Amino acid sequence: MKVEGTYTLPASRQKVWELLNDPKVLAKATPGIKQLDPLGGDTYKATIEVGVGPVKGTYAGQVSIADKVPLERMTLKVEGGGKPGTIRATGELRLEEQDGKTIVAYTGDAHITGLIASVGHRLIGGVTKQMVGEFFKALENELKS
Amino acid sequence: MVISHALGARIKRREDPRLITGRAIYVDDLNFAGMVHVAIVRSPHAHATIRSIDTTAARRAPGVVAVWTGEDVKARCGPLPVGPRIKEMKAPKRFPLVIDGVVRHVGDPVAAVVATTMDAARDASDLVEVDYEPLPSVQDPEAALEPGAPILHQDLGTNVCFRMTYGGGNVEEAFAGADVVVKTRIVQQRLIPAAMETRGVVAQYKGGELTVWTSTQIPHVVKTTLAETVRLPEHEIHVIAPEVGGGFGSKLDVYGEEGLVAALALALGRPVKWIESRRENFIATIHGRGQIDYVELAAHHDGTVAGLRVRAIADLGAYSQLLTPGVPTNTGLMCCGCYRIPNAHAEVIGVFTNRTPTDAYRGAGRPEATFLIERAMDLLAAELKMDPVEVRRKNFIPPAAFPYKTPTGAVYDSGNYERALDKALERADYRALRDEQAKLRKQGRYLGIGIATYVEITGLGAVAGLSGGNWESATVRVEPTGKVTVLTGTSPHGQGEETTFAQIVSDRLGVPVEDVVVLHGDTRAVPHGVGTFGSRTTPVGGSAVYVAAEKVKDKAVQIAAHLLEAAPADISTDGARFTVRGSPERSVEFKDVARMAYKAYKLPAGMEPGLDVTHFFVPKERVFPFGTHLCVVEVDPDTGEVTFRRYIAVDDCGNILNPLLVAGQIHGGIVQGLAQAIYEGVTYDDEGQLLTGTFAEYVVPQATDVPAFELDHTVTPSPHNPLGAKGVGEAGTIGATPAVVNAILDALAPFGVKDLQMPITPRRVWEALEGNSASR
Amino acid sequence: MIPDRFEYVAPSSVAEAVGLLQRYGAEAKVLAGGHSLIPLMKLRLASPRYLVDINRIRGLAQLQEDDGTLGVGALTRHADLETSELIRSRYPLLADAARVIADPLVRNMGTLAGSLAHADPAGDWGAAMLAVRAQVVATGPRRDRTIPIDEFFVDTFTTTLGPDEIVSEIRVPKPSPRSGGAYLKVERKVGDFAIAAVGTYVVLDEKGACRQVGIGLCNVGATSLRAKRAEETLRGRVPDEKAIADAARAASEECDPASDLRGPAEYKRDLVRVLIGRALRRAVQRAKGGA
Amino acid sequence: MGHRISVTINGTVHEAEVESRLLLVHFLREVLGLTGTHIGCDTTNCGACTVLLQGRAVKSCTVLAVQADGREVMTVEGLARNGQLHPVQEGFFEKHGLQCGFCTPGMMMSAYALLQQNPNPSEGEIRWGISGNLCRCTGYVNIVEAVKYAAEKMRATPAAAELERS
Repeated sequence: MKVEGTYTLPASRQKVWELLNDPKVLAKATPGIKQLDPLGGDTYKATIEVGVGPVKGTYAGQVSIADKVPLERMTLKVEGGGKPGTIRATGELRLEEQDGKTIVAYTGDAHITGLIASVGHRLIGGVTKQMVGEFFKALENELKS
Repeated sequence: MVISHALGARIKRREDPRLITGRAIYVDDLNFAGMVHVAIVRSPHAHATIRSIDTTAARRAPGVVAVWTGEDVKARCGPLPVGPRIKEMKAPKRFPLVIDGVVRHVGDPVAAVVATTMDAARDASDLVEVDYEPLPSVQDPEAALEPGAPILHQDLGTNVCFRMTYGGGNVEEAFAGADVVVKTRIVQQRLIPAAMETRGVVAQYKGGELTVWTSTQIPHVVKTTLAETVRLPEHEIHVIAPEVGGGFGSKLDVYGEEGLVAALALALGRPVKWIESRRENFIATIHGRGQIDYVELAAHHDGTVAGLRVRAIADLGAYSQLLTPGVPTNTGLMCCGCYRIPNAHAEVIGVFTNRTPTDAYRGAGRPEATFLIERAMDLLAAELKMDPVEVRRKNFIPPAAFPYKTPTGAVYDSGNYERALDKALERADYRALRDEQAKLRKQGRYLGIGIATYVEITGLGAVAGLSGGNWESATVRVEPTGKVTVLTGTSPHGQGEETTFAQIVSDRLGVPVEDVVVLHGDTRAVPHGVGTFGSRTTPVGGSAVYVAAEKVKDKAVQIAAHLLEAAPADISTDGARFTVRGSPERSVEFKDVARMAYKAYKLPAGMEPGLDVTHFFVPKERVFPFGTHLCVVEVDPDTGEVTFRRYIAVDDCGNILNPLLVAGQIHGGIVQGLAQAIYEGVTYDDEGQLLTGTFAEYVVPQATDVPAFELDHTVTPSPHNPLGAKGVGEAGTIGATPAVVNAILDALAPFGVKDLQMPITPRRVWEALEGNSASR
Repeated sequence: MIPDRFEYVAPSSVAEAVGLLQRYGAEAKVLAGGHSLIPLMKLRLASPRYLVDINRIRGLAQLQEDDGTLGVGALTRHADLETSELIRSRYPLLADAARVIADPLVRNMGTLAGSLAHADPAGDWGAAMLAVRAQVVATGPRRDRTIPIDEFFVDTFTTTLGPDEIVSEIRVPKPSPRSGGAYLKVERKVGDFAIAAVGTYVVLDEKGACRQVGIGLCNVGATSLRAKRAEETLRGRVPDEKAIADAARAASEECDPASDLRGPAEYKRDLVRVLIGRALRRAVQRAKGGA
Repeated sequence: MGHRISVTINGTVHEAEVESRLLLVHFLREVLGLTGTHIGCDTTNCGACTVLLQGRAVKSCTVLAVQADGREVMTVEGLARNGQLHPVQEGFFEKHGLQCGFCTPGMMMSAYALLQQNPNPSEGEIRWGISGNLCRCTGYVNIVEAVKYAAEKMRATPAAAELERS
């Protein structure tokens, strides 16, 4: 399941970069993250609760940041496993500043196994899009606060 | 055509009363005191190493009596059978649970949780913690052939299970000298058999006997092979196929769960039950088809076919099951279809992929063969601007040429392909249909007429992977009161043998059908047999009954003659009574002959008592049913939807024993075939996750999605069995897929669409027309 | 396939049901027809701790007109709408939609209200209700709230309904004179979720121009969608072939389908165009007194 | 958390203590031993488990047993009365409307419900009426014929047939 798009954040690239590298912000902005504990480096142990309406699942896993080029790009990786199967998602974020705003171009790929893959296939695309939207909206709220 | 008072008659099924009142007993209906239930933990990955399995929490869960992993299986079980031996075939061993720490498809069984209730087993199965290290997987069989592709079975060192070639003549020369060559690449997509009853096993070890109730088409084979898997002498194993809710080949297999449940029953000393969920059924029961075919057909300007070249790459999935390699090799054997093709070459390659194993599904290799040749014939017709009917007529094997040996090695017994075609055309009023098509096209409506002529092979028997050759057993036992018990080695699951075999006995012995009972599916009650598959029931199983009944009759005549003090040659019988010819007063009733056979004080010298014959029937050769299917569809070019207008099937299955049941087989077969054409298809994502994992996403047609069918027959009896029957279980499926696809492509011809990937869903039609200005 | 454990409560009044929802909050789910919820529970994709069964509450299964609206109760089943003479004769869009929801067995249990509350973008009622501009009556601890359908859907499986509210009624405006509607669906087989489906509702003025237009789209976005631009395109115009084609094109542009097993996004967009054209023609024909 | 329920099944009242999560189909099959109702899927698609609840055909795999408390349920075991087949059963028998028989009980319950609502259905209406039930064997042709047969038979002797059977 692939997603891509851009999102414009009303802040400088420096500011956005800092936010993206702040585990507290990451924990708050990434949909479903209930807990994020540092494991060293840019890797965190995560408890992820994904809830879409009545469909809820808890996944235990890791969130990590890789391929960092400061102010330019980074890759966000989320991996987790739970009763309904496993989730493995990577999102590459590229930052570009324009008129004091930052345009984040993202490409993401999510792999889902187990029950969700076979039962929820028709909804995965929409839900992924929805979550990406929530992520950026939360970042935007962070900027405002 | 009525052959006798019993054969050829429309007799209602004798199995129906229990089925329509809810009294039939399927595996899931069995319950025993102290019974425990199994839930199986399956791999969510297509390919992964198991780092560890932690069963601690599951073992502690309420109601749990055992949790098994591969280690337990390694200690207690032998391997499962892995298919007919083909020359230089490489097949990995398989076991009831994964024992080598590598899972190779989504659904591979990793652990088994046993608990006192179904709910407790299900709850505890969630607590088994399996730590997987995912490995790169390979989904596409062509990709699996590439160097550097992930290898499923490291010890084999290759993903190639086997390579077989078929053919004769000089193909290179034929192509070089041909006027036209048409080529196509065909993907015959995977299908899910989806019998309405999922699989299920109940096992109990009691008094030194292991009894296994399993939803199977081959109880005798299960018994023999279980002996090795659970390490018990075969005579201590009793296998029962109770009421079986459909199979279509998916239960023509020996599955790990049969071994697992049996081994658990032995180990726990309690009755054990496992019922497959539908979700498991989609990932753990075999899939069908799964073949990529490169087809080239060379011909002359007048439409005469000069040569055929086929390269078939079969997606076997992760393991070789009981008959896995036997399916695509059928395609190689049968790819010349109804046509006299002097030069043909077929290469069949079986390849392992990280998917659910494939095996025999209704037709098993013949639908694939028919589809590829029938599509190629339509492509040729289009290329030569000939009517598809004429191209076929031009190349049919003529009636006088039978028995006919194809270059791929099949020997067709008998046939009159043109007669079936003509009957279908006449019934459809083909000319008028073409006129209507032309008229509608002017109004922007797209009618399509599709024709498929097929020949298939039936009466297949057990190849080397099974317990014997191409035979079937039958016992006809006349009880002392003259009632008859028939035991058959076939094991029906909807085919109606209890009725047709009673008809055969009634025909031979003259007893009323109501006086005959047919027993099956119980290895303690029935002599060793083979099973029900490959449309073999009537030609092989029925013939066994026929010959056994004949032998009974011969003996009865001898006894009657002895009682009447006449020569056997002078005895005539109407079934109820034996009479000395010319002396109607000298007669004895059938039931008295039966009684005397057992009283045994007045038998001809040297004759054994009893009136009970077991016969193992071996057909001389295989038999080849054929026919023509004609389908009329209308395609909505804007939405891509296909609507059925008419469907005509003319099938020749030799002599028909019960037209009611034959029609039923054809109806059901057609629906499965047309479903492949436009509805059903397995979809995996590129990591091997099954996306069509439920009936919500895997589109099995409902009553509203299919038309009514117009059936007709020609009758060309087979010379190879006493019934002259050819078998009809798969014919509908074989004829339907190409007929429907040819019809849709005929409808889309004005748009220049030549080929479409099955299933031809609305989106695929739309995609084909997309960018074509004529459609906008 | 057995659900996780949960506690079942069957209140006998709406007030009691609301009280239970207040007490259990997000841990509770309302059980009406249950044909979206129970399948999810059997797969254990949903595991609510409390199930509040409203089926024992009397007086929630109405289907009648009064005060200018058609009232559809929280327990009025799809089949009730499908077989109702009132619906058949006066609400053609609803009658069309009721016939194509799932299968007859599901229609015997499933409810319009529950379907809206579940907010599956593939739910047919969402698109139908958007087209006819229905209102959702939500009963909570305080006064009943009437939520215009346009404000009801938030996202996939998400509505503006509070955790302590239940949908007690759906109100559909009575058909105006010279009005007509239609619902069209393309599906892979009967009973399937739509590849795409559309609901159209038009009211013509004396001159035959569209005084009012309602267009709802099913399964081409994260929620049921209203095709606002398509509606605007048509409003005030005589629905001739050109106007209909313009509206159809607008709808295909404004929907937001995802690519999946049912087809690529482009196909779904084009299907919306084709279906809107057909459904508008039928709605107009019906508005003019045709069948 | 047990619930004491009382359900009238095929005219007989059954009382039992059940867990909330027990599905009606499991109540029928496991608790009461009425195994004529089958389970063919786990996603409410196949209709093998169809029974009548308060006279309406429903998928008993998607109804909780507690929901049936105080209600009337009819299963395939309740079709025949006093050993006499119901016309729907007769139709399936006469017209070869079944092969493996697994979908048959559910299919017959749907057909029964359809004929209660529409005593004279067209072929299209029959197909529509049974479109919640999957059959993998028959291709539906003979099921349609079976329902037509039953409809005719029920129309010919409606009251008499019911009286005789009751």
